Amino acid sequence: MSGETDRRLEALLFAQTAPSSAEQIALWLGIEPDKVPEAIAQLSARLEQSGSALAVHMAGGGYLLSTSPDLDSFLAERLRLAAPEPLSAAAWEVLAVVAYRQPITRLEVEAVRQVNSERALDTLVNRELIGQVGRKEAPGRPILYGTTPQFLKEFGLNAIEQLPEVNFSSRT
Amino acid sequence: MSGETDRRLEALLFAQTAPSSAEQIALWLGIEPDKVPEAIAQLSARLEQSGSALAVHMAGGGYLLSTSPDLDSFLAERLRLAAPEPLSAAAWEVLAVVAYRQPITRLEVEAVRQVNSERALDTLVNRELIGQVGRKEAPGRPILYGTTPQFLKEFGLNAIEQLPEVNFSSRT
Amino acid sequence: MIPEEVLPAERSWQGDIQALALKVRRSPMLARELHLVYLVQFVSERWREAADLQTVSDEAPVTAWIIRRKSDLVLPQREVAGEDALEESGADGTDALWLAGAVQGLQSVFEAAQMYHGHASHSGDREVYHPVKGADLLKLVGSWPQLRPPKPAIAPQLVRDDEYPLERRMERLLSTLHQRAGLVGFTDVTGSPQPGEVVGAFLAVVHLWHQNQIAVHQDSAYDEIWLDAGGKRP
Repeated sequence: MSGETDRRLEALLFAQTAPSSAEQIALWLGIEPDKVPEAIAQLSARLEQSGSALAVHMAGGGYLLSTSPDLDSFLAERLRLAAPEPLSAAAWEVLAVVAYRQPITRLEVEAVRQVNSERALDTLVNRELIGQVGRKEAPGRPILYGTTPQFLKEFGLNAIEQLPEVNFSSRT
Repeated sequence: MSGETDRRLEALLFAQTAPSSAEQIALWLGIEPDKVPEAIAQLSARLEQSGSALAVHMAGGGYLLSTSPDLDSFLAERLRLAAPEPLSAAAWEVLAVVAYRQPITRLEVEAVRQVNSERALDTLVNRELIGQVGRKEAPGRPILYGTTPQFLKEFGLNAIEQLPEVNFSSRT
Repeated sequence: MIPEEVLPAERSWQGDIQALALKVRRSPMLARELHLVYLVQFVSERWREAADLQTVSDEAPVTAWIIRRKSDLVLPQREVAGEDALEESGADGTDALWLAGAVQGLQSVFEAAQMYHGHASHSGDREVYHPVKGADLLKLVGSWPQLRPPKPAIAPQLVRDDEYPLERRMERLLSTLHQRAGLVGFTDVTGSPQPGEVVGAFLAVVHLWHQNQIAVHQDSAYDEIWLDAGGKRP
């Protein structure tokens, strides 16, 4: 990989505010999509070696140029970066159930939580973290919920399979 | 000037949308304003030495991190290339309904799909595949959706009449 | 017209609620910046001034939707009221344990993701058209919703013409108000307490108010509505 490709990749990513897919990067650089991870690795290495404040971050199935995580607290303090509004404990619970058990109906969510979860589901749909993904073939054809691409982006995941495995015993 | 100040300066400039004044930068970094040019020079030197695609520019009486001028023509040409993006299953369904039943309102789409279709319609409007073609003379004057010229181009059609004939009522 | 500060970042809105809603849909964070007071004022004025109420009839619900979006973004997400416990259904402690672990896992992922700060665009993203991946006619045809359960048929109902149309209600109401000087209570002019009559009278009041023929006062919610045709007498 030439140094020029490397610079071009950095410039292209710099010009974006949302993650770019491997296909998109391949098209921009005129290379095969399967060469993209290599190009990304090379850029990441150069950034790290040169002591850059920037790093390539994978999120929502794409690549994003962002600041290094170690600068987070400094930036948050100096720039007074507005953190997203925190979710309520109820919304966190519902989100966890939907994320790990999707696709899932409201009744199934409630069976896990043992409390009425309609409002929390509503909030999460409005925050675009979950959405309707279909209807269950059951009486009344209840709505099935699942996570959205926005969820992957906000949680820095490429695929839902990257969620950490749930460890039952750690909290007992 | 420590390497840490240098990294912090880079991260701060990266996070800005407009040029930052020397006073502002001094305040962020906790240094004297007259030390700012020195910090900028050090960052610029590091960027250049490491073969970065980025450089610090003076603009509007402030400092701005942006791509090197030598990459301008490359970026202008390449950023216009857009990779194909997939549609969700829901969006495909809604597109089929709109294509065959246009002009059609959201409620009519939902009557066919039996599921809320607001977001899928929005996606298709944003992707320029469907658009508002009018208002229905009914209570609330709901929006009527239809396919766009872009839709025809995308599916290789000259006119909407060229859609393959399908008898949907027999498919239930 | 709306003061400019309503949309510091979005000057191109120009008083079109539907266009604003579309923008909020595209970038939900925009809702954070909206000044709701002006938005509500704007919609009320539109409703008051529009010649044809139908043209503005969907602006109020759309505005309500925008307000909901903003409140979801800016109000702290407190514990949801009305999360009633469901009746005992024999769940053991496993679910609660699993749930705690799942929430913890999700929160750790979220915290890690929030440590990255992306680049704010200098020039504003130019909209680039992205072609559809796998655009194909067969795929389109095959996407027709397969599952169409029979809809419960709505029994046909006989609807009769209103024997007492709105125009006549308005005339009658106006002449009643002109006969009686000063304020007249709404309940005095409704006639029969039948719901249809009350609704009809209320619609007549709304239209007369809309046409600036009468003034309407109400001290607080659910209080008597006072009607006044003073100063407008022929």
